Amino acid sequence: MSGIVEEYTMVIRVFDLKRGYFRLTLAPFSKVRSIRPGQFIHVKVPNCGVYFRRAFSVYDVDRQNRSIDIVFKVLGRGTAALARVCRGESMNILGPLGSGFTMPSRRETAVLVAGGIGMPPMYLLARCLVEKGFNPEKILFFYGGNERGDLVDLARIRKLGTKVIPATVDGSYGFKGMVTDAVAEALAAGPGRVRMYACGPEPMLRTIDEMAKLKEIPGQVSLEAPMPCGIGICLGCIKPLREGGYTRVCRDGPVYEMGKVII
Amino acid sequence: MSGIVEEYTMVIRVFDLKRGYFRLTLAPFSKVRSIRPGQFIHVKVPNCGVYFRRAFSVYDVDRQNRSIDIVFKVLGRGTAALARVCRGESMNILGPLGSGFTMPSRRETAVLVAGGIGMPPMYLLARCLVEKGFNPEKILFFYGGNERGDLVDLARIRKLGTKVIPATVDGSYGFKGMVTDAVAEALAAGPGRVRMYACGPEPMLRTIDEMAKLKEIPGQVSLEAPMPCGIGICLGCIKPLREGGYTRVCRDGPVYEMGKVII
Amino acid sequence: MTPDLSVEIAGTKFNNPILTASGTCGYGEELADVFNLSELGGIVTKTITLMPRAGHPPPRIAEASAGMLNAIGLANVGVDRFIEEKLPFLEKYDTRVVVNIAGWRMKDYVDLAARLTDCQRADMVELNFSCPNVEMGMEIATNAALAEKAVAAVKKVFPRPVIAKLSPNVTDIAEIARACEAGGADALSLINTLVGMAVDIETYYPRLTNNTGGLSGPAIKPVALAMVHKVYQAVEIPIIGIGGIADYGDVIEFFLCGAAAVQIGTSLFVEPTAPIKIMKDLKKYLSERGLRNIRELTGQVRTYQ
Amino acid sequence: MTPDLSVEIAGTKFNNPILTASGTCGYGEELADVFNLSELGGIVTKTITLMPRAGHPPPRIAEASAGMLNAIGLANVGVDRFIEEKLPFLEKYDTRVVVNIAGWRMKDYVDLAARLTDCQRADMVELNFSCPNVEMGMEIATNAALAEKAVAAVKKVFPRPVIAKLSPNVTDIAEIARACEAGGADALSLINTLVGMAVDIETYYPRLTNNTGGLSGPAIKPVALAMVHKVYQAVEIPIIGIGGIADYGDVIEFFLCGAAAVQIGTSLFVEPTAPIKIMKDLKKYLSERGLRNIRELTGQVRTYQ
Ligand SMILES: Cc1cc2nc3c(=O)[nH]c(=O)nc-3n(C[C@H](O)[C@H](O)[C@H](O)COP(=O)(O)OP(=O)(O)OC[C@H]3O[C@@H](n4cnc5c(N)ncnc54)[C@H](O)[C@@H]3O)c2cc1C
Ligand SMILES: Cc1cc2nc3c(=O)[nH]c(=O)nc-3n(C[C@H](O)[C@H](O)[C@H](O)COP(=O)(O)OP(=O)(O)OC[C@H]3O[C@@H](n4cnc5c(N)ncnc54)[C@H](O)[C@@H]3O)c2cc1C
Ligand SMILES: Cc1cc2nc3c(=O)[nH]c(=O)nc-3n(C[C@H](O)[C@H](O)[C@H](O)COP(=O)(O)O)c2cc1C
Ligand SMILES: Cc1cc2nc3c(=O)[nH]c(=O)nc-3n(C[C@H](O)[C@H](O)[C@H](O)COP(=O)(O)O)c2cc1C
Ligand code: FES
Ligand code: FES
Repeated sequence: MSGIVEEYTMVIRVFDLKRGYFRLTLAPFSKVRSIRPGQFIHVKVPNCGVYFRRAFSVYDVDRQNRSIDIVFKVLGRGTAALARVCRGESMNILGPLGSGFTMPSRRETAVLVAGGIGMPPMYLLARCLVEKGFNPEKILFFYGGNERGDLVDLARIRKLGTKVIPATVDGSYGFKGMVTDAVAEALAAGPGRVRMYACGPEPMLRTIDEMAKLKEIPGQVSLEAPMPCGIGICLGCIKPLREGGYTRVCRDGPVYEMGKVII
Repeated sequence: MSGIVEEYTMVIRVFDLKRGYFRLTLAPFSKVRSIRPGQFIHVKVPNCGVYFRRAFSVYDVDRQNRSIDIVFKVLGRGTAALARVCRGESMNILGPLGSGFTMPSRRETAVLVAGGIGMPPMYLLARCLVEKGFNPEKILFFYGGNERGDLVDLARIRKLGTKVIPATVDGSYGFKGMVTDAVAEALAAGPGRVRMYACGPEPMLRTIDEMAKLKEIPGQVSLEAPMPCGIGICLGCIKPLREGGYTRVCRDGPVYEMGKVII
Repeated sequence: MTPDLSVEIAGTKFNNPILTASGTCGYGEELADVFNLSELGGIVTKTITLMPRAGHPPPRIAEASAGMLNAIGLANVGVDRFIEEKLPFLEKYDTRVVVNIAGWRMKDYVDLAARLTDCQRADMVELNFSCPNVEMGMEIATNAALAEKAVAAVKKVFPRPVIAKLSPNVTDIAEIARACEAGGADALSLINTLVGMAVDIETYYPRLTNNTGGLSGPAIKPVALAMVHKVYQAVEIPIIGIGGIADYGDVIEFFLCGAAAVQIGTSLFVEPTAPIKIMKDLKKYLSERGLRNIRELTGQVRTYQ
Repeated sequence: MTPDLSVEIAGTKFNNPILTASGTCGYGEELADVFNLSELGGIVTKTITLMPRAGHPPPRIAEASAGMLNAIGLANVGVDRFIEEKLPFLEKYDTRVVVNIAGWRMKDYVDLAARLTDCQRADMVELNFSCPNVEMGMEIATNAALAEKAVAAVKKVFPRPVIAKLSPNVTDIAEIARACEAGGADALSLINTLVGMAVDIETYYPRLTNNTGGLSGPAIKPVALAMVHKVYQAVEIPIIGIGGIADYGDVIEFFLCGAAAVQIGTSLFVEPTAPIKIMKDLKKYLSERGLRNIRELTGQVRTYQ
């Protein structure tokens, strides 16, 4: 038993990060200690009439308080309802789910690429690396969005001591352009032996995946798919594998080695 | 056009009356001036997954603030969700619906009989009578429940200046016994020319209806039925008429002359 | 330029594609207290039978997940009072009136249609085939040969368009649809309710005195869409889509699957002004996409392969 | 005294009446991460075919009102890998294993059942008839004669109980049920999914690459209850109720309508621990009412008249 639990947690805090982004703290979650970066929880959005749960990467954990943080953007009905939950409200969550990232070796530079709402698992990965004694200087945290407002909790990420390279398509903050261009530029400058980690919209992941292949850089991507069950029993969240057949993103992923999945 | 509107109002206040009873203030409602005692509103309970609206008698109105008050008891899923709404939340209501009470003549004593959650329309009736200059001394407000906790907002009712006769089955407050027994006792004492008004659980209404017939006392009862639409188009809320056939409680009622409906 | 919502069915123009479904809007009087009926493309009146009917005893409606069950039992005033008392009320509105009729034998349908022939306010009739047929012992709705005969018989006496309303409780709705078309139906409307049941676990009694009832509301929308799509490929006559429509998106889905107009039923109970809101949202949807009229959406679903 | 939840179907005892439905619990491995499979009355494995199948390309699941649509396309590892890799995993659990099988010709079912004959862990087989039959050009599920023949053929080769799983997409499910009984089925399970569809109004593409899919979840519960009730009156063999079960109340409803056991499908996706919670609540319901076992509830609905 890998120990997935379905539990009622309480909404400890709903923090409005502005421009449609929210941070939510839930506690207590009994499995908080076993969560690895890249894993996600499946949330029963209370009282909103959507039928399926909604998946959210774990953004942060507090082992002391047994709390989990997620960051989400209001997109549709589920996330809209989630933004309206009140402190103290009860919330059923299922987790921890999916595979996590594998750690880089000490000799590698960890290039983390977060696109938009793909930031949360990258943050948790960075935090865990730092906590495990990985040199923060050797973590490059690329964080891209369309505009400044898409880059949330920047101060918090910087606090980890990692190098944060923001990128905005409209140039309103940091590197002007696609975050993948920023990554390409940095790689060209040659930060030595590199391992890449990426989470974000599909086009970004596709580019990163190709870049990794071209430059023979190892690493992992965290994918997304609509997830009815989150535990591997519905066969709904599939993506085609390069070797043929399908993979269930919820259980076989969401973290995959570069090149494994046809994105 | 009798002018039924479907409108978004805001939750101004949720007041916990204890023991599962709540008072809710909603505003602004454009038709607040046309509401008559006995009428009800049909409430789309936000975000609770129940499909139909839920009906609630108008308990009070504030013409200045264009607000409506309802009092409800948590019974099932709909009312449970209603008890959880937050101040400022938007709420869709449909109304005003149904027929109202017809007023007594000045020479009559108005005997109002409220059983449990049948109190709200009785309160509004009493208030309107007093406002219209009807002598409060000639309004007997019987209010029955199983125990003290079922009699909510007593102070508020008393403020109208009417005679309030509480009755509890367990004798924990006021008359000990069924409210109908209290009424029978009072009528036996002979308060002269009487008109009765009643709202409450079916067994109570049945007794009042029979009492009215026996003593040839005119008056009206306000009935309840599950109400899918509230406006008369679904034919779901029917009760059999003494004269044969069915009546739609939502539109032909909920207020009926004594003896008209087979309760 | 505001997009054109008007549609044409069997040569008859409707100001817009939103009709209210039979049995969910009475004869129009009550909804007229909520909005101006002229805003509707049409109103399909509660099923009329030859004789007045009180309907089943209560309870005859039960709440369900994303929908409801009903077994009203065709309560209605009967055709005579309908023509005398109900139809005149609709005179003053600029909307199409479709009169839904039902009977227990073929002749009932013919007699009803004949009685309505001179009522010019009855723009069309819609045949509700979901009653057990006393002659044949089954629903006309589930038997292609019976349905074809019934449509043909009504067509002989009724000079204006005839709509056959199809039941979803069949193995192959396309077969029934083709039979109705062969019988001369000018249009088809679908779907009627799915047979369903619910039981009170405290009393062990069914939640409807009729034991079973018809399931309607958003719960049945996917079933209705699949059937409209299937029937669209089987017939040439226009289809009026029905089943769980609650917002403009649902209307677009029905059009894409093949509907030329739609009826809104159960949603009226929960949101009586739904048709008005839907109309507004439809216009917005169309104009945001530069679509000039809603008609061009009919059947445009891009099915795979 | 805690009430007895055990039931017996075709001479086989189940510790409790809660099975997980085919296609909604894989081969058990994933759910075993969430709770102990021995808590289940039984597990019905994902439909197995002779050859492995990847299934339809994505998207093959869509959300609906109080339910969902799926067109997985019978993705499965094939009978060989199933027997070698999947069945052994279930050895260690004290629960019944029902192996659901499907094919495109009569012979497929027979071959599959024959392959499973020696697998003692396969307590029963369940026949999924909802694939188009390549020989006859229609679903066995919708044709009584085909269904009877298929059941009889499987019965000849499989020595343990055979369950026929019925589709709701038929005019008269009782007719198919009687045919399966005549063919020798030891039990019936119903219902499978209702055919449904959904369309993306931005892209005009169906929400499933298969265009249509099967509707499941609470939305279909009333339909399932009506069918169980109808079939209960038509046959003598036990019925396993399926369709939208989400809580103990739903289980009681199915029992009252005639079920001797139930399967939980879609609810597992939303609440994987639902079976455990339901079991607890069932015991509470029974003991509060002084009922000694759940079996006595089967068919106890007090239908009107
Ligand atoms: C592993 C994983 C991690 C994620 N992490 C985050 C995160 O950290 N922050 C964040 O903001 N977002 C995250 N998401 C995305 C998040 O789940 C979506 O934003 C959310 O599902 C959108 O839901 P909605 O109800 O707001 O939108 P809707 O518009 O209601 O849903 C969008 C569409 O997807 C469908 N859909 C939604 N959820 C499901 C489901 N569970 N199964 C099947 N179909 C579905 C709906 O039917 C609809 O068609 C993650 C997704 C995955 C798979
Ligand atoms: C005219 C009128 C005035 C009322 N005034 C008050 C009042 O002032 N205060 C108060 O506390 N209560 C009042 N009620 C009763 C109130 O509407 C019920 O308490 C409420 O419907 C119970 O809802 P629930 O969701 O909590 O319970 P549930 O258990 O969810 O509902 C009880 C049962 O009734 C069914 N049901 C509920 N509502 C409907 C409906 N609209 N149509 C069909 N079936 C339905 C449900 O399916 C369920 O089976 C009034 C009812 C009517 C008809
Ligand atoms: C309460 C109720 C009564 C109905 N009565 C009739 C009727 O008299 N005749 C008819 O043809 N259909 C009747 N129907 C079916 C509807 O017209 C419609 O076909 C069905 O409800 C599906 O649409 P909906 O989901 O939008 O309600 C009735 C439906 C409901 C809910
Ligand atoms: C995703 C999914 C896959 C399914 N796959 C199968 C299957 O392979 N074989 C089968 O007989 N039924 C299959 N079913 C049908 C279920 O077993 C069940 O009959 C149906 O979903 C109704 O029950 P529910 O509402 O509890 O889900 C599937 C259902 C779903 C939702
Ligand atoms: S979400 Fe169900 S298998 Fe992945
Ligand atoms: S509630 Fe629909 S007719 Fe009364």
